[in-house]
Amino acid sequence: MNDTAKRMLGKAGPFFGLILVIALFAIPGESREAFLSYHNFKIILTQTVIVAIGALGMTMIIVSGGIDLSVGSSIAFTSVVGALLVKHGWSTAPTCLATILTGGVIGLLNGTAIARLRMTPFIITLGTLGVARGSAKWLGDNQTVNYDSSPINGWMTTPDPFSYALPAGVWVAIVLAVITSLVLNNTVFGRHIFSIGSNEQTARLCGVPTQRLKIAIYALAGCFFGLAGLFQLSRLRQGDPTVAIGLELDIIASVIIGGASLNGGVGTILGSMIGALIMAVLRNGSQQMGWPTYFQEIIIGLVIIVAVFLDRLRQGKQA
Amino acid sequence: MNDTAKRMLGKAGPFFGLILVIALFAIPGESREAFLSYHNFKIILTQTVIVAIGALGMTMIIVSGGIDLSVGSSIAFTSVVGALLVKHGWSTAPTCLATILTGGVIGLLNGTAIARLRMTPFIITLGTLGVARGSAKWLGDNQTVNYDSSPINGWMTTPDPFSYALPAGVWVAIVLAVITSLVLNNTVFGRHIFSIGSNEQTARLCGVPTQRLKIAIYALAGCFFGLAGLFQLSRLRQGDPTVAIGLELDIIASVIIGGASLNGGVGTILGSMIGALIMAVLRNGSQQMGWPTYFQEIIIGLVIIVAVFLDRLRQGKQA
Amino acid sequence: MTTIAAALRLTGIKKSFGATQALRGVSLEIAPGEVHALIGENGAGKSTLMKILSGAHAADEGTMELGGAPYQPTDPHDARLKGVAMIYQELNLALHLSAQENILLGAESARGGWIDRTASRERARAALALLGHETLDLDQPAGRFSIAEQQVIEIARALLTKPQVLIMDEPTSSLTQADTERLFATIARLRAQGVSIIYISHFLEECRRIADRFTVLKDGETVGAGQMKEASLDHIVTLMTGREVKDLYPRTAHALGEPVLEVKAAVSPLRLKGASLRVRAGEIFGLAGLIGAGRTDLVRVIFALDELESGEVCIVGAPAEAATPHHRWAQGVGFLSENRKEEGLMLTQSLADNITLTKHETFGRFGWINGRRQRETAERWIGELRVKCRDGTQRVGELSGGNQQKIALARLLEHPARIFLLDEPTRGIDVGSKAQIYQLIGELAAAGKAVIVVSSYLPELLGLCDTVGVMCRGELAAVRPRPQWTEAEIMRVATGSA
Amino acid sequence: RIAVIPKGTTHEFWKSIHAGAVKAERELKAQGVNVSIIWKGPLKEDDREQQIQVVENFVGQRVSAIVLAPLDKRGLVAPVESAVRGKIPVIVIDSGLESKAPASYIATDNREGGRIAARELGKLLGGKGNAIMLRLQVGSASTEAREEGFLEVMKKDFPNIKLLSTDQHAGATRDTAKAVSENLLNRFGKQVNGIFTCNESGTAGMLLALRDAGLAKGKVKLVGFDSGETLNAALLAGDIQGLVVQNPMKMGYLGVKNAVAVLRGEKVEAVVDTGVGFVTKENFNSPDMADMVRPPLDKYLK
Ligand SMILES: Nc1ncnc2c1ncn2[C@@H]1O[C@H](COP(=O)(O)OP(=O)(O)OP(=O)(O)O)[C@@H](O)[C@H]1O
Ligand SMILES: Nc1ncnc2c1ncn2[C@@H]1O[C@H](COP(=O)(O)OP(=O)(O)OP(=O)(O)O)[C@@H](O)[C@H]1O
Ligand SMILES: [Mg+2]
Ligand SMILES: [Mg+2]
Repeated sequence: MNDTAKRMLGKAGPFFGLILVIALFAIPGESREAFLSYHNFKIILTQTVIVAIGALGMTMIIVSGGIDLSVGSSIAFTSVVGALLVKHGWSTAPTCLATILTGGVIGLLNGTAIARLRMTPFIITLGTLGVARGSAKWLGDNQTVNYDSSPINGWMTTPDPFSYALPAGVWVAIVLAVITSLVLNNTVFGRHIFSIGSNEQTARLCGVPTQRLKIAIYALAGCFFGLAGLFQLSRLRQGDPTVAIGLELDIIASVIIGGASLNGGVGTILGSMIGALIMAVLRNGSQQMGWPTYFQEIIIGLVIIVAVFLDRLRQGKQA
Repeated sequence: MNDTAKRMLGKAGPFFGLILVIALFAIPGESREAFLSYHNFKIILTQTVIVAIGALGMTMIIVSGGIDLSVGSSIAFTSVVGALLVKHGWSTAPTCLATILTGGVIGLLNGTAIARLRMTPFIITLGTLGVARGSAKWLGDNQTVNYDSSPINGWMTTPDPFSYALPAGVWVAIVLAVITSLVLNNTVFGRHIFSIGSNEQTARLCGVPTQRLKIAIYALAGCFFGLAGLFQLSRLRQGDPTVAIGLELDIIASVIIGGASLNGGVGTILGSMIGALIMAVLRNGSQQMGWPTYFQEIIIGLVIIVAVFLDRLRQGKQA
Repeated sequence: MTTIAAALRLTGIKKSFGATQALRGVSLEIAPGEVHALIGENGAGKSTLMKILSGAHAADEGTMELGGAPYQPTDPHDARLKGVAMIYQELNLALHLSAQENILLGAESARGGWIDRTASRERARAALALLGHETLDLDQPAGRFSIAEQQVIEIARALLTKPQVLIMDEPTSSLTQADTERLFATIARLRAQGVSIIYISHFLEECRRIADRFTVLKDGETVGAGQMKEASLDHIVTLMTGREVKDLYPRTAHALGEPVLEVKAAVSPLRLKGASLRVRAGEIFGLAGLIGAGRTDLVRVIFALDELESGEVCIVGAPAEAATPHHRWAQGVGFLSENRKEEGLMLTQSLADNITLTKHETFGRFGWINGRRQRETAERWIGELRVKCRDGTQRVGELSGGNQQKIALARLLEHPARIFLLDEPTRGIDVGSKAQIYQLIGELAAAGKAVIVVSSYLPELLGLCDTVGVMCRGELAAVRPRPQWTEAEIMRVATGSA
Repeated sequence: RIAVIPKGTTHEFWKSIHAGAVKAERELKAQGVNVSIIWKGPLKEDDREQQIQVVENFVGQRVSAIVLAPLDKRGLVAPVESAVRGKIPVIVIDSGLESKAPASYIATDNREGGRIAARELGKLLGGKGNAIMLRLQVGSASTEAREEGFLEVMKKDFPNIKLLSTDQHAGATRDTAKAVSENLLNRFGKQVNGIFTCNESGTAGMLLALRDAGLAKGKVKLVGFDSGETLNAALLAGDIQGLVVQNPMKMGYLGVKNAVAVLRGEKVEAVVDTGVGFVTKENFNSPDMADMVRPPLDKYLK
């Protein structure tokens, strides 16, 4: 293969799996029209927002060599907090800020425990998973938290469902993805994240303040999770303490499908976003195909493996 | 601290977290008597069997530097297979063998994909998670699989609920734990598992057949998961395709609480068994305390963190 | 001589790791613009002392002064800010990051948090230029470089910031002579600028050449110090080892037999452009060359770790079946990687497990391992190579660098192979133990085994080998019996200036 | 001491059962009977294994009686039979158990509920058009009975109504339900006239999706199951045309009452049907619906 072609493929590369998945649902006849419509892609994008924003934070964490299992619970907790604030009459801006910061505080606690007590992220965040979920139910008094109405409710839809405009949430996710990607690649903070993921020992010896950095990473990622909680609130229009159970696997899977390594040091935002889209397209497409639920599960499992396999093949990376 | 005392503590060490958790529920007055009864420990042991057997296989996988997310689905799948076989009139021994081997085949597929395609275990087994769960529902025709009766039903209870005898499942788990521990520590196979987890490159350079070894590890662990599925069948007395959702987190947590590292090369069977017991005691104890559900979730989360933290402190291991 | 204002003064430093007491009260004083050699056997505590100085470890007891003021770094970052930089003995690179990022790690050029790429590139180039490697591809991930190049990157990193005190822990353990010369020139320049340099090396002649003064450590204590000019090499060795080492290159008589290994026009996708050689039983075959000359590639190809593009590797007397490392061991070929951390040791496992990894099967029956025999074997090697450790159950990761190397070597020597491929076998090993290892290699040859030794340390090759091949830019340029080589001649062929 | 074990704790439905149980407790106490109820659900919602553990743990504690809403008709047979063998009577509420061991079974006739939903939706559609049924989850017995009841009547009484999709599952939470609903509406939104969803979270998810797609306000008729604050409001706003409602308070109340009766050695009815109702915007405020759609939770649970 000549060099330019290779480079072209390299650039288009991350989209490979995604194109494959879309093609899978675009070929057969019956549901094709509905699936390939602009309106359906709008739906898919909207359904991806929460996982995508979660994946932004998770990418930072995984690149740094960590993991956060508490993301689903954090989203539930922050969405309950947001709903309670709206219910108590807070106006929109302070509610948003407080909700995002709530996520940040959970992350801060995770990060502090991980960095200061030097415990494995898996255990700490598994603990937080339980604590945050329990606290969400407690705050919500074991029920969904309902409020009259709030501008937040409109962020995940467009007034006219058939207009070509995209909901605010989609734009927020896109803008944040671009910013996060720039930060990861072009700032000292970003490169230090890669360095502690690649070799924490080295980073420490070279004067990277690893402990503070870890705390910052988890706290910042927590803010992303808080934001995801806010969009979850906007989507359900109520705070639901039982929402997003098991979402951690979806989010982590998106990041890994996007090419990151659980050993740290490798990963891109573009990849993670595509990973999130692959998951969403798979769900959406297989539901529209009218396949039985069990068949959907099987297909989704297989396609995840195949998509990642083809992507690895393309990269010629055999590790 | 003098040396003998230190060594004593070192021996008793792994039990530290467990003792702590038991003490937590033993101190307060009201529920103490019920909690500390022999009968209650019998219940706890029975409730630990499935997670413990899963943790045996998972310990091997994690020590080798891998992970298996599909264990919950595998248990569901094999329990449905077992139920179907009983329903079709197979007798007990062949049913058991076939069920265990079914798990082994799933593991074999996982292992082959991981070793030959060199893909991350996380992705492969995430795929299998979906495929096995979907296939279980498909086999079971979206319902639980019921059969008239089978000797298998009796393995997880004793005829008289208040007798001092332990159910067969508990004995099987104990015997298997002892054997697995011996194999891990004293056989070439076992030491090679540690070697590829500690440094796969080095192991390969030293002539350890890393690929074949990985396949063997996943296949053997799969057999354990099949056995866990059999006990799941015995417990529910039906094949249930929706059982054990999310169990992977419990099982992995047990292994990590037991001192294993997700980076591979470190871990013990004794530790994992104690990890499984800690989880079971926590659930059992907090239910008996009459706390509300949300409070239980919070406490369990906190105690997991504290138990692991104290254990790490004791070991003076700061990494 | 009295120092007027010590740049650095350490008094009564103590440090223990669990039951191991690494330092028992070391004192050290260094003047500005002085090159100070720190000498000692493997496990004497040199690296530990320096890690305390650079903030990587905290001392249990003792005080430190820097430029007259109390000095107590909280972490390496703090130490670096205070003007203490260190090149660590173990390679410390973030393998996923580019060479440039590794050089600048922790000291990035940035404006408001955003990395300034042009400035970064210039600074990285400037640091590399000091070492004569300005052509290194800065955008490659560090993991793609050979060990020697990684060492260069590591040194460049320490030269980047302008330190007051620069600590070098075995910087030349995998450098070739040309690179070493350039490093010495840099050291001389820095000294002239008033930088104090602490230099650790097991190459005593290097220490003699560049150091003003020396301190000898033994078992965590200072056993001697003085002016370098006034001390004889023998005196230092005796201080170090507590005994006299008479012959640094002991030779065991051995005779050459039939050829056992043949390589015909081997070409690899990486650096090997063409090499043909024939090694006979009982022969010690040395491979010399500059960084990246392809020596490592050649032995890796022989061991089937990398695939051949063309050419042939033939192990005489073994069927030409599938070539994998697994089969090579079975065919009686043993290999020691130059990269002990990545490819040589299981750091989380015990000494005994590491030493016996290639032949676990032979320690018991039916797959069950006889742990006692395994430990006995480990203890035997610990004694033979004078490994400083608690016992065979200690984890390898807790040993000093040189002692780790001894364990990696012990595994190979324990394996009943016919052909030994040793890539930089004595990297980081002290003088006394080196002699012991040469002795063992000589005994292997005497027992009719073939040994290929890759080394960047020419005295070692000339002292040990029967035949020496010199590689230049991927080609095996010349193979001659040892008596026909001199250091100058090897360098002439290696640089391709013939 | 009587243990009351629901399937979960977060849905309003279970709160109502809890309220009913407390109501019975207070009444009995007022009569001088010394009862105390222990309310405890499985830690992980909808997890059979967890519920089995809860039952086992209560047997271990030797409570006097157990009132149980089994997550599975077979899976809980073993622990229940073991309890009864240990002389602890068990009253089953809400969903059935395939065993003779329980002293009494108090529940809604779920199949009948599904039938009612089908009749009412059929009426709303005038006997023709296209309909969708959204299932809940694989393995949930009570909702599966509703689904079967619905399909039975649809096939028999309304042959002119075409069922576009009947095999998609809403999943555990409102969010998964919403996503599935959106995807179904994208595919069938132009054709569909009526929808049946078989529990609270599924109805809530479908409601949100209908609103977002501009199909609410009766453009597509929605018949759901169970009531709740959100659903009631939507019913009054005209976004939902009707809800099949059960009487969970009565289940909780009778469950505890019967348990005490069994302990006293009295005879209790083997099967009690607590009845279902169909609530619409029109009859929402009628008194006979009060217990079902506006259970006085605060009175008992505060
Ligand atoms: N992390 C650790 N845990 C336990 N023991 C350690 C650790 N690091 C060093 N030691 C011990 O401290 C002693 C001194 O080690 P150090 O690395 O300072 O030796 P060194 O003089 O640098 O030797 P070398 O020449 O081999 O590099 C050794 O006995 C070593 O085993
Ligand atoms: N662990 C490894 N895995 C794969 N390739 C390697 C490894 N180590 C070195 N290489 C490759 O081998 C080539 C290095 O050349 P080589 O190491 O053979 O030179 P050399 O003459 O041995 O010099 P030196 O070892 O002193 O750098 C490089 O292209 C490098 O990428
Ligand atoms: Mg050292
Ligand atoms: Mg080399």
